Amino acid sequence: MSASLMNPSEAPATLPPPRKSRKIPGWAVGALGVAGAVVLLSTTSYLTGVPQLTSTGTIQTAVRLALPILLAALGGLWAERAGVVNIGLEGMMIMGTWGAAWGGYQWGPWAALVSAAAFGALGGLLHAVATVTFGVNHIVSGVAINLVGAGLTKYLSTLIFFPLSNNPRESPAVPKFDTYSAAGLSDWLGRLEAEQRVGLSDVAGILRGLVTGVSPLTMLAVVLVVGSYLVLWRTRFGLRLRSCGENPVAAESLGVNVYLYKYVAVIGSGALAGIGGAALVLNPGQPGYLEGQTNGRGYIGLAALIFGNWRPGGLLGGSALFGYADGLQLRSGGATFLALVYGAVLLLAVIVVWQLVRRRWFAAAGSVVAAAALYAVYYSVDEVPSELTTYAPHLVTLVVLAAASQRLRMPAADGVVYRRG
Amino acid sequence: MSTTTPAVVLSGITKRFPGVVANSDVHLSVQVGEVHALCGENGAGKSTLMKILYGMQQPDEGAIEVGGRQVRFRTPADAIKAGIGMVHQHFMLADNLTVQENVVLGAESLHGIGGKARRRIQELAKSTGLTVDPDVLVERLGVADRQRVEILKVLYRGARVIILDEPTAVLVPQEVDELFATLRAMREQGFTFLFISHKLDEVRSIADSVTVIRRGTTVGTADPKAVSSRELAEMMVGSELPSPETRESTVTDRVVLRVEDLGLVAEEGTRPVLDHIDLVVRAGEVVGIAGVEGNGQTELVETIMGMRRAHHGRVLLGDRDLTRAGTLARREAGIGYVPEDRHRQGLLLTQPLWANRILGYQTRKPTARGAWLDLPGAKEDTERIVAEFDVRTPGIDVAAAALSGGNQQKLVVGRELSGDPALLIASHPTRGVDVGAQALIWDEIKKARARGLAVLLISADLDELIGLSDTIKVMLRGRLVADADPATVTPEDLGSAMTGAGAGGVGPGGATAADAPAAVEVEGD
Amino acid sequence: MGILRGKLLPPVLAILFSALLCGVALLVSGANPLRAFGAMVSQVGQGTTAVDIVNSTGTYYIAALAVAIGFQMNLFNIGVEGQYRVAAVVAAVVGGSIVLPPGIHTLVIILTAAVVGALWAAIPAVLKVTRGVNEVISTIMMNGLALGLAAYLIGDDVFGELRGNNIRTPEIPESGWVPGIPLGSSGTVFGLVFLAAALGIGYWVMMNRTRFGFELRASGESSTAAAAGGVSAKKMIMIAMLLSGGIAGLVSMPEILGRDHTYNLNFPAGIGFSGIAIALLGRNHPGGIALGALLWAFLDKSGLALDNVGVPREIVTIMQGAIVLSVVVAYEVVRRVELAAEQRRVGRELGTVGAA
Amino acid sequence: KDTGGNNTGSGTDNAEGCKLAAKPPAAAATSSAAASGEKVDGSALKVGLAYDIGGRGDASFNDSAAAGLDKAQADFGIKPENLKELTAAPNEPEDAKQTRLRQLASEGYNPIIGVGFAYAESLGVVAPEFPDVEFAIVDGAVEGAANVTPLLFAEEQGSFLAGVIAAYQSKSCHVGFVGGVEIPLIKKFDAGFEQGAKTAAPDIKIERKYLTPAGDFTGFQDPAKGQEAATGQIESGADVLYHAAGASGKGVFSAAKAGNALAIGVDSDQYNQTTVAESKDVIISSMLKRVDVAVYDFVGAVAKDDLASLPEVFDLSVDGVGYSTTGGKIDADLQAVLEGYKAQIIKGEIDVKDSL
Ligand SMILES: Nc1ncnc2c1ncn2[C@@H]1O[C@H](COP(=O)(O)OP(=O)(O)OP(=O)(O)O)[C@@H](O)[C@H]1O
Ligand SMILES: Nc1ncnc2c1ncn2[C@@H]1O[C@H](COP(=O)(O)OP(=O)(O)OP(=O)(O)O)[C@@H](O)[C@H]1O
Ligand SMILES: [Mg+2]
Ligand SMILES: [Mg+2]
Repeated sequence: MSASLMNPSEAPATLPPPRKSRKIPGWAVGALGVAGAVVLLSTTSYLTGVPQLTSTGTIQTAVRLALPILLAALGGLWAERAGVVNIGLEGMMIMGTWGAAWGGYQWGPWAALVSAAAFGALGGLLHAVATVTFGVNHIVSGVAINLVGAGLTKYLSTLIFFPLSNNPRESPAVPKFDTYSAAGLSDWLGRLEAEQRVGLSDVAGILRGLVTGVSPLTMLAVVLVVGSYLVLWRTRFGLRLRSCGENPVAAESLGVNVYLYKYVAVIGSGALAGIGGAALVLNPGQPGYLEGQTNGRGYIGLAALIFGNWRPGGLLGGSALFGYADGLQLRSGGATFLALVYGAVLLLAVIVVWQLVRRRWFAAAGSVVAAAALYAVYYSVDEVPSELTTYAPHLVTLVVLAAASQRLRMPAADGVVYRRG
Repeated sequence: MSTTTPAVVLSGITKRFPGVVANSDVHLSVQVGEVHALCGENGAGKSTLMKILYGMQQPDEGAIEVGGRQVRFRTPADAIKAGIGMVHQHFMLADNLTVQENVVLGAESLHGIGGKARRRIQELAKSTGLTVDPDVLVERLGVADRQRVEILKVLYRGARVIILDEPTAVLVPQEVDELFATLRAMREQGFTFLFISHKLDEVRSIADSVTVIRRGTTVGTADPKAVSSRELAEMMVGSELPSPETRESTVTDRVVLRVEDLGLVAEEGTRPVLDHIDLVVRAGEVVGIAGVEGNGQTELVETIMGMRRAHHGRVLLGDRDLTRAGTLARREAGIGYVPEDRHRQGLLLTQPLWANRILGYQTRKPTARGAWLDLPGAKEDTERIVAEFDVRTPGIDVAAAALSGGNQQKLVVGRELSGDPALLIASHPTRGVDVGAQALIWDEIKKARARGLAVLLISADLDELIGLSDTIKVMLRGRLVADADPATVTPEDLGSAMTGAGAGGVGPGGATAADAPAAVEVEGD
Repeated sequence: MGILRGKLLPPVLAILFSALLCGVALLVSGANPLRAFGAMVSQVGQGTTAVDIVNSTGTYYIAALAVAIGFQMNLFNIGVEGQYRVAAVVAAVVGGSIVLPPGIHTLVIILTAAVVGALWAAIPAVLKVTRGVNEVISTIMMNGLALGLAAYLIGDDVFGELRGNNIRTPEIPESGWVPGIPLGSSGTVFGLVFLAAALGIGYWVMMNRTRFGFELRASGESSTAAAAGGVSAKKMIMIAMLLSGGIAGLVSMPEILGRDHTYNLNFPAGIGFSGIAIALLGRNHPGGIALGALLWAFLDKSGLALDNVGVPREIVTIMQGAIVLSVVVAYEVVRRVELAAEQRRVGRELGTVGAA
Repeated sequence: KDTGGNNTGSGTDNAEGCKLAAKPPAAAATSSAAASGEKVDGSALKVGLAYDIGGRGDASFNDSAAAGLDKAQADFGIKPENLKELTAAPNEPEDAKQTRLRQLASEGYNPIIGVGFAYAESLGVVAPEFPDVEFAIVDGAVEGAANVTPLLFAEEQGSFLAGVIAAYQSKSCHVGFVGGVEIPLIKKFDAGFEQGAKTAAPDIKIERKYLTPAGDFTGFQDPAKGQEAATGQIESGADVLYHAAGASGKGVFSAAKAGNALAIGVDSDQYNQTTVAESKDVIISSMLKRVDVAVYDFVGAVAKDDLASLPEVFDLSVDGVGYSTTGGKIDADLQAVLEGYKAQIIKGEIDVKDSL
């Protein structure tokens, strides 16, 4: 056979040169997202004449409602970054609510936090024993822990709270934290908000919502989010922990004690979920522990985690979205909620432009159809039926996941049972 | 040499697994500053021995000496402390972490995880020639780069004794040469290597001494310069080395598989993974595809099998157009498929052998009747395969996981040759299979070919490819770029074509341009 | 005997362990565990408890089968909860607004329930197949939406009608009812308990004797191997989810057609979650699930007797959770022991390896 | 640090109260119902109570029933060992309720009271099985069962008065209603409240929010949501809130306290409840639903064997519903107004609708 080899010019140069790890840093993406959301909301608020979308009160509500979800999601982050799926967050959260009431009733709110964390951690320990030591399927163990958590707290309340509160399903009232406001700033923002100036007042309302009536718990949650980021991504401990979620065999071969890190992560996860429970109990409107008060928030936390692509900033966004959607529907009902539909139309319009620029004709057409459908809803209805608004956060989650799921990347060994040797 | 203290001495190592003695009374002595090769069949116990030395497994008996001092390693961390590092047979990297993170993992106490660590990595890279960008995610690296990261990992921990378990299995010859250059340079700097490979030529070219392991125990140590590959092989197996070669041609002119202008686009981007592939396989012909892993061979096979949807182009079996058919329909039309990863794609590991016989044949006789399974039929036919293909198993009711890799592979090949397929697509049919099973599989493929079977063979083992194929095509970046004649081509020629080395330094790590190798012909002008 | 040890030992151990655990809990709280367990056992003979247990076993059984079909291919249908609720409302509405000859009427209602359940499950299935949305999350969300939809449908300006302080769908005429087996003062066994049994048999046949069952199991064990064997994972996900949803749709049929004849505000919740636990208990095996459902129903119903002896009934929930957890741990331990034994056996029978 | 209530944005004092409709004519001195001179002897009775979810101690209507039972026990001389109380679990299936009732009946309890409309269906089944036992059901009625006495309340009438109170106390002429779950029972509260407020102040603005739709009973159990809904109403300008939201109402109180608004409790005199003690100063009144009176009267009537003496509906005329004045926020003027409206309702001059 002849001995010619290919002509250099013919070499198909289809492989792109290895790209740099990330073009835009994560924090910039987050900042852009937040800015985009603010612009979208204030535009919607202006066009629909519904100031509640960005009012201080709405934001405060969103923060309060997001808090337990955020903490649960953070708990999920720790476990799943170490490779353990934690669907038992709900159960750990329930244990946290009980612990918070028990500790808080006796020794005050700080003790409530500690005791909630301890009770949550107990649930985490159980999950760790089952999944790490015994290699039980993570979902199975999580389901069981949800059962055990609910049963245990009911049982303990009957024994311990009943004599105090006369009600087996409720604790006596638990003392709460005082709240704090950045007084001068808050007032100034309040004046700005009251002026009803386009954009400016919206931003002022949102900011004011974030600096007014802040509970130490909120601050703690912020610290925990930032702290989780720093610990998981900036320390050797975090590197080792994440390596257990990415490739435990490799980690073990490099001398990382995978079992130990998984244990620490899952127990920490439970503690965070427990604090999420405490956030419910220590909520100003809540007398104390109340059976069933978590009401699926642990699952929602899990959704926020996935929504946030297993990153602290992302899950913060996910919880905020949940808190916001829920807060809006609770505070202002269907009419205001309809404004959000309008906002969705605006968002879709932006997406269509983007898709046209990127020459994705089919996707653009799909978005146009969706936008038209939503606009038709907006146009023809005065108020979204309450049956729908109540579960709007669920719907929003579904829609967002449907749109974004393919971009999500979970830790490579998440949910995989790891056995040493 | 003999007066200095050896770097590592293993004496009387015995390791038992449930049902298997992986190592029994192994003795091994490695001198400082040498490349010491370890050879043996599949399952001879090489990896196990190295894992013991690296502290990943505990020996049941025996002693380890490092630098003249008796040691006991309970974890890899202990071994690392003693200056031992290991590059595993299968890469041990976390894809979603950066190179730097992978390197410093577990050794953070040396230089932290920040700038200092990064400077140290760059320093090491410079001194050894193992250059990689510390900030890139490992998932973006090719195999050769991953290998560099693995070695960097070991060096970063200050290892002086480095275990390399089959480091060349996934590399093309040019990359092997590069690796060897690095090893030689490092040997000059006083590093000691324990080197495992099935490729005896390589062993002879790099090693200073070689120890052969057979059935878990050391057979002896030899000077690689003084023995031939054949002699080494006979030490390993105690018999003649089988050869894949098939000389007499059985090629007919009846086209069985015709692939026309096949294209596939990667899911996210627009980069074509398969680019205008045209291919013909005739009855009685074995067409081999050579290529560095990741250049589209897997995708080609999976597209022909209907597991991926082609973007454009056609796939015809005989004169039947299968472009729109699903995998099952293609199988029913007469395609047998030996997948590249038997554990992931070939077998249901926890199911009994007879259930594995049904897989892929769930609509056909003798394993099914209509919508119903024919369990007696399936069992009977499984017995047949076990007998014909010499599958070593206590019965057909044991789970597939209980068989050794070679026996699992024989079962898969036996299944895929059942029911008279017109075409067999075999991806790495003998990967990780020991010599005996390898010979049997080659034999069966040859027999079927003689009966008129068309075979599309993908293999990383260039000797196998050259030996079995009637035609070889070289695949590079999703395209078939060259043809080669197995009668004349050498593995080195193929290797150049596979890396595109002839095209001027586009190979990973900037392989230098080689002269146009003989017997490799550019496809399409 | 080996099978017996592998399959039966773990649950028995788990139940004993959980009983022990709860016994200790009871002791700590100052109650007499023997008296508590005694009360539970003797409750079975009281009133209609025995029949209630049977009825409830049927309901749980259907729910667990629905979950198990998903489990067979590692699909976690947490959404049984929502599927049976939506199916129940729609089936009750349809059943209450049409008149058909007996038998046919019943059949139409049951089919409606199955179809609606399947459709409700189709949403997460489509999302998973086309958009890669994790079904655990999407089905949890769908459960919330199911509550909303059901609430909307029974609104008194939609399909519901007011009955005192309750709202319910129009009552299903007698032609749609499924007669039960009256056992006098011990109650009436729902006719559709036999539907549950039939579903179980069908499930067994499907899983073990049909091509579809094989493909389902293959996908569950290894989606990659199944794909190479010509089983389309996406298709299997769709079918398994639809089937699971369809069966889930039947969960409340025994009660609605056998007793309530309407969907009202007292509709029970949580059966889907129990179904998950029971499917786990029964290891997705129809026989195992039956035993699990029976155990669950027994704990549920006889737990009511605990009030009589002054023990908090919640101990039963703890026990259920503990059983699930310890049963999976027990299975895992036994599995490991058996795998090692199997490998030893293979090694011995071959007698080849390592004996150098 | 924040102290006390903070400023709550828009909509406070733009108007100092509503333009009120003409006050109703002053009522004649109310006649205290039923001179309870005769001594009733209930020492032979064995009374069984089946609570709804929450049970004794729920600080709501179960507790109210418990209070009635306690009073009956003391007044009629019922022996403590002849009392038995059982409680429903959340989401339990229908047969659990039946078992509970049957358990009581077969142990010889007579009368037996089912607390909550959820018992209607099960009483329909169980009552005919025990024709000699006297049953009663709070908030419900069972057709065709002669031995089930319905204990129904005119919640809308009491809520009407709550609406009047709200109208008179509102400075912004803007009030709010927070309902727990959007079920017919709660809608009665809503309807009465709106009618009362509108009657007293035709221009009044009314906010309305239900926490969850029918069928999702978590709305009675989520103070966090109650609080947020109430806060939203306060920020829209409402300054007197009325709730019918069970445990979620606690959140309403705390929101009212934080937002310098006032609140009206429900069912029992919530001013005195310990769990809301922190915010009791904002509770100006509570709409009383005298389940205790109904239970007490029913037990008394059984003891006297005079069921006919019970009213068909416990309404304002028999003080079956009413309002509390604990805390001193209802001054004499307002009381006169309320008594005036009450008299008009009793006389039938005002017809309070039970739905919007
Ligand atoms: N963890 C384990 N449990 C049980 N058996 C094992 C285990 N690891 C290895 N073995 C057995 O020990 C024997 C030696 O395996 P080992 O991996 O050391 O072989 P090897 O020489 O490295 O083979 P190869 O060339 O395929 O890499 C094999 O028969 C294998 O079945
Ligand atoms: N971690 C393990 N636990 C239990 N058994 C194992 C383990 N690893 C290997 N084995 C057993 O070792 C035998 C073969 O394993 P091994 O991986 O060495 O095969 P192989 O021939 O090298 O095939 P492959 O190259 O595909 O890995 C099987 O019997 C398998 O069950
Ligand atoms: Mg090896
Ligand atoms: Mg191997």
